[in-house]
Amino acid sequence: MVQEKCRLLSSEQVAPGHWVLRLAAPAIASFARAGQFVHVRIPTTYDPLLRRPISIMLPEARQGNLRLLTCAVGRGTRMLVETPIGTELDLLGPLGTAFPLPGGPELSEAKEVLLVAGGMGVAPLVFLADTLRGMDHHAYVRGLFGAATEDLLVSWTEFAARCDEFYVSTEDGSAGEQGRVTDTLVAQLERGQADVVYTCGPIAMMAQVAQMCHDAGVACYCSFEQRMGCGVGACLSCAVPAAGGGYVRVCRDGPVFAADRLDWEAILDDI
Amino acid sequence: MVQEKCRLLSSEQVAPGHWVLRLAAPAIASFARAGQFVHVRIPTTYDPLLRRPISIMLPEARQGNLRLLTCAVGRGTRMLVETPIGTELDLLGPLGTAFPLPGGPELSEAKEVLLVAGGMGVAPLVFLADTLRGMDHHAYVRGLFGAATEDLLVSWTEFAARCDEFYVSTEDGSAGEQGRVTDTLVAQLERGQADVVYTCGPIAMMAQVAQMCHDAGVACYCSFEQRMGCGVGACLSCAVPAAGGGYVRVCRDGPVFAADRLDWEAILDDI
Amino acid sequence: MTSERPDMSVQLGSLRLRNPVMTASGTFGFGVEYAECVDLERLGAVVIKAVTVEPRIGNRPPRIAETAAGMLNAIGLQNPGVDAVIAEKLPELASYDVPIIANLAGESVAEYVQLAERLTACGYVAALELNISCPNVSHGMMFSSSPELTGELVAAVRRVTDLPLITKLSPNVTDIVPMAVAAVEAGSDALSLINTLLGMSIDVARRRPMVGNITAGLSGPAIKPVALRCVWQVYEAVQVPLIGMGGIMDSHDALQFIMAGASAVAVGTASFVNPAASVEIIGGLEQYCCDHDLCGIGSLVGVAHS
Amino acid sequence: MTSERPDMSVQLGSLRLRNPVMTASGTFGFGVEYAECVDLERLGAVVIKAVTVEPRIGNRPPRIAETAAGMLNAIGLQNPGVDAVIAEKLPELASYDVPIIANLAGESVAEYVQLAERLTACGYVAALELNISCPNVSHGMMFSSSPELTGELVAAVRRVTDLPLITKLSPNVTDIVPMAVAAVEAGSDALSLINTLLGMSIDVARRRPMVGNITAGLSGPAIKPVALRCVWQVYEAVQVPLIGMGGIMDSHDALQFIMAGASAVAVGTASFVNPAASVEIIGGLEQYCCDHDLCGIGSLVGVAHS
Ligand SMILES: Cc1cc2nc3c(=O)[nH]c(=O)nc-3n(C[C@H](O)[C@H](O)[C@H](O)COP(=O)(O)OP(=O)(O)OC[C@H]3O[C@@H](n4cnc5c(N)ncnc54)[C@H](O)[C@@H]3O)c2cc1C
Ligand SMILES: Cc1cc2nc3c(=O)[nH]c(=O)nc-3n(C[C@H](O)[C@H](O)[C@H](O)COP(=O)(O)OP(=O)(O)OC[C@H]3O[C@@H](n4cnc5c(N)ncnc54)[C@H](O)[C@@H]3O)c2cc1C
Ligand SMILES: Cc1cc2nc3c(=O)[nH]c(=O)nc-3n(C[C@H](O)[C@H](O)[C@H](O)COP(=O)(O)O)c2cc1C
Ligand SMILES: Cc1cc2nc3c(=O)[nH]c(=O)nc-3n(C[C@H](O)[C@H](O)[C@H](O)COP(=O)(O)O)c2cc1C
Ligand code: FES
Ligand code: FES
Repeated sequence: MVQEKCRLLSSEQVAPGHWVLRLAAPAIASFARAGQFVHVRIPTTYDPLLRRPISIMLPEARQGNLRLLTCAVGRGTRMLVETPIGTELDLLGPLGTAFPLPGGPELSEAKEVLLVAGGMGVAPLVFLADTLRGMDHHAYVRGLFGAATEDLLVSWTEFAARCDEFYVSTEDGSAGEQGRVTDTLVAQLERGQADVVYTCGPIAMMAQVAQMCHDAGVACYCSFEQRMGCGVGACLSCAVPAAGGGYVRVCRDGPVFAADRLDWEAILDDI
Repeated sequence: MVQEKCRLLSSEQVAPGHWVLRLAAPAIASFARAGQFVHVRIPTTYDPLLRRPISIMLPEARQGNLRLLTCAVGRGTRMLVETPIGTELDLLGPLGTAFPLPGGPELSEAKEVLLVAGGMGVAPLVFLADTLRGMDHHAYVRGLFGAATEDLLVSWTEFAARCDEFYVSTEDGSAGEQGRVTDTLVAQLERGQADVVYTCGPIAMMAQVAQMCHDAGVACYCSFEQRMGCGVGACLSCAVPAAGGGYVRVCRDGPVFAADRLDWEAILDDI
Repeated sequence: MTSERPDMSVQLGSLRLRNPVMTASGTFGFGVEYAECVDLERLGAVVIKAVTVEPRIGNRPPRIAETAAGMLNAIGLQNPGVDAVIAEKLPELASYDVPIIANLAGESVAEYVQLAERLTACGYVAALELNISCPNVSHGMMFSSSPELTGELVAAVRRVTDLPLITKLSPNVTDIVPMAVAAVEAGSDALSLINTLLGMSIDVARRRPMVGNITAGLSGPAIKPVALRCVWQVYEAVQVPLIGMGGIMDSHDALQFIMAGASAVAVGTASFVNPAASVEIIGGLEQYCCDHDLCGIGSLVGVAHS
Repeated sequence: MTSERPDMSVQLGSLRLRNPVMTASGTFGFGVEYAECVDLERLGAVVIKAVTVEPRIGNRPPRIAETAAGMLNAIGLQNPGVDAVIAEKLPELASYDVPIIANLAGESVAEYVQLAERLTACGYVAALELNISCPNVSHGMMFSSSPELTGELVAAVRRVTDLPLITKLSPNVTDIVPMAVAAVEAGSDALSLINTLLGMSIDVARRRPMVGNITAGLSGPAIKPVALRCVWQVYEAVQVPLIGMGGIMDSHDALQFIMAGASAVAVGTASFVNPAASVEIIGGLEQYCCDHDLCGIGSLVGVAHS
């Protein structure tokens, strides 16, 4: 983890409300692993005050750059996407846990993996797909991407290009299958080819994915969101209910959690 | 007084720390009189919160533009001079009192006038000189401009070009006479040619000018500064001690005051 | 849409306002200062600057200082005194079609009573707001720090006026609820929450306080969380309408106060930042009602409690 | 310059700190969370998160919300309990050369006494800070709202420890001075001013409070004026060193507190915004002393009062 001043190199609108920011962040880019995030300070004033957590979509380790997919939902993210090119942004990162990889201790046997993205949740999964592709023992990667409409399949080409198979669904049928990404997942799980599922998207979606994987006996990892103070595990602001009681910190114990580590019922109660 | 959204047309650095901003402000420009100010909202956030009062240096009534001379002394003015060209700024104006003009009820006999500017204080006097020049019964205008060094004789050409005679002094002698502008004023008052003195600059300087005019029996008007809330006379934040007790409001009763309306002793006590 | 416009009116005791947005005392002068750029007749009410029995020249300058998302003020109740206010200030404001609420500041029960009598008799005023919470004069917060004194004062004023009576409370107390309860039990028709927080700022360059009075009242967005908490707590304890204020800048802020339990809101510091704020808030609240198919704003009051 | 560096050290009871800048409890965890990007050995002291007798899981989420120039938190004293803190947290922090100040939160005098005994005995801790002002648990502010209870508690803890004793007071009171006086008379070596202001925020979209606990503690630049006012008032009433905190973001803010009467300062919310804040503040204070030819920071304490 470092605090790094990062020049904003480019900012490209990729969908209504969505931008890809490119930043020069050599130190962070060199450490970053898929699933981790950066904590970004909004420049200039104390209003807004706090940093904003943003997943790393792709580090370009060679050039020392980071790509962030940012959705302008509120004041902070709006100010971020409107930041003039050339501004130095203050980033803290890389923070949090990464997705455990096939071949690693937790997933030594995994050969076929499913990446399940909902909307914006695609960001860390692009990084993950990229990482998987670059590994010596390449697992077979199936990418599932769902969104409300075609418009909101943000950065889907980046995702698709890094998967061995790729499935798209939209709720309004404007692209791919009509329906939710979880409908596609049902079919995939039924085929019984997935050794592990990685997911990121709206909480309700992830809760469903977690339940389906649990029922199918497949390992599942999800990337979670919660409001944050410090981002480094010090303030206990970012608590989410843990399975078995108590809380875990999204910023340090997560954002990537094994799905069975969370108390999904309590989580759904709180939203 | 109107609240007008004004596009920033240009921003030119004219001296170390000093900028001239040009804004499209047709409504304000058409009403403005010399001595009045605008109350400028710093864009985007609530920190900084309050508007900043800035004198009108020159309205270009024909084009509907305003020129403001801005010195970046703190956070608000720094943000103002860094505002990207094209931004819409929210201005309230024109506000406050104007300099009473020769020929008007208060100065019906005035034929020769002295304009005494200290540093940044030149801004409203440029406007005044411009107004005097454009009047049918043109008074004879002598401009006196003092600053610490040559660098800080900001916008002096604008001022000089509108005066019939023009005198410069700097404390370090880097331009014009070495000394303070009040030294130049002594000589001018001794000649007994001034019917009225208009002044704007640091408080200590204006206090001295006021005293000298009082002693010489010459009418004196000064443009005053005080921290402001509303800018329109409603909140009583901008009080300064009045001669004879009590307070006057800089935003509404001023910023231009007849020098003998103020309690200079109490004012100097407070700074 | 052809459907009816939502009912924005609100009842404060016997006074009906056409909408729930008023100005906060001391931030809108005597109304007319803003008349050039604000349509006064759009407002729910204009609350004027505090009035005292005798004229007051106010505190020594500087009287304000900016802080992060807030401002400090120590005006010191400058005003020309009740007689001059009635003779010189109210007639002009009364020429507009908008209810005038007078804000009263006394140093004793007798002074408040005297002010209430004069302002009730003058005929210009639609309601009285008892300012028992001014942090910028000595004894300004005496009444608001004690339920007994609050009750005594409100009861005394209640005896001399039939006008709707609003008591304005201070957040600078350990527990605001007993003050609210005392004011209501003594006959207050509504409560205003909150006056400014007691604060200060230091001028590092000059090594002395930024404001001449040393301490001053903090207002603006910075204090909104404290104000919302006060409204929330008091809403659970009393039945009368609450007027919420403290950092309201836009209709989203106003909705927070309404959902926390305020029947009406007052716009203070926001007018300095954006003179159009109060009128924009009225429009924003109406729009919210339309967007959410509410027949009136009243149905939102306190909804966040359930 | 070849002249000596200014003396930045400060004395809190028997504890000497190399400089006046510490972390604020609850905002810096157990120190080690920040060790990767902050040089802990530069700090005056690390004040750790509140410790309770039993483990506490804390409040339900969401636990924070951002406000204008501030933030609300209602963590609810989550911590593994004093035994686990001593066994698992302190040894690692103690491996750094920086004084550790423990922050104690009890529900009764007996609990505070028990905590003080355990933490004194463990040997890792350089001073104790009594947190009697947590707004986020029921009874969290019980002690800090009464001079009698404050005095009783401090006296009881004083009897069982020789460590420097700091009492941390709440701004959520009508008058903070009697609490400060009571704590000092009962044996407190220093006072921490201030804990968070009680506030809340409403989620308009969901029509309910933003934070799971409903009310929460407000911190950050928004509260700095209130914190400065508390330091100012208490400085005029007691003789012990004060530790100022509340919205300190940079060395200019720290200077405001020092000039108002604080001998030391604590950096809280600023660490979230800028982890380097505390170290930058130390540098800034030293620079100020050099620029103004001060032989030490101590000569600035309270200068704004004269
Ligand atoms: C681990 C992690 C990874 C994320 N990755 C991305 C990403 O790659 N791209 C992206 O666009 N967004 C991402 N988000 C969400 C992003 O942080 C929020 O959208 C953003 O903080 C909203 O700020 P705002 O000022 O625009 O909204 P506001 O609603 O005004 O923010 C108010 C406060 O709430 C917090 N907040 C609001 N929504 C969220 C949220 N969903 N998660 C956490 N805090 C929130 C803000 O940080 C701020 O403190 C991620 C969040 C987390 C926790
Ligand atoms: C009638 C009038 C005309 C002015 N004309 C000009 C002008 O033409 N050009 C120019 O550059 N400046 C002018 N000023 C001064 C200008 O308003 C201040 O320099 C500016 O407000 C400082 O803001 P800041 O955020 O940079 O500084 P900060 O010190 O950070 O400001 C903090 C607070 O103090 C107030 N403040 C600080 N200094 C002054 C001051 N001198 N007068 C009033 N308020 C102050 C600010 O408005 C703000 O509320 C004028 C002031 C007045 C009252
Ligand atoms: C400059 C100023 C003057 C004020 N004067 C008064 C007053 O005379 N009487 C009063 O009851 N409140 C007074 N107040 C308090 C406001 O009415 C209001 O309660 C407070 O500012 C909080 O609201 P805000 O944050 O929207 O400004 C004053 C506030 C300001 C900023
Ligand atoms: C997330 C968070 C947790 C806190 N936890 C504690 C705590 O456990 N004990 C305590 O005494 N103060 C606690 N505080 C209060 C701070 O120590 C400090 O008094 C307050 O935040 C004001 O300082 P600031 O504005 O610099 O943050 C906490 C503050 C925050 C923001
Ligand atoms: S944000 Fe501070 S612990 Fe997670
Ligand atoms: S700034 Fe409000 S009266 Fe002058």
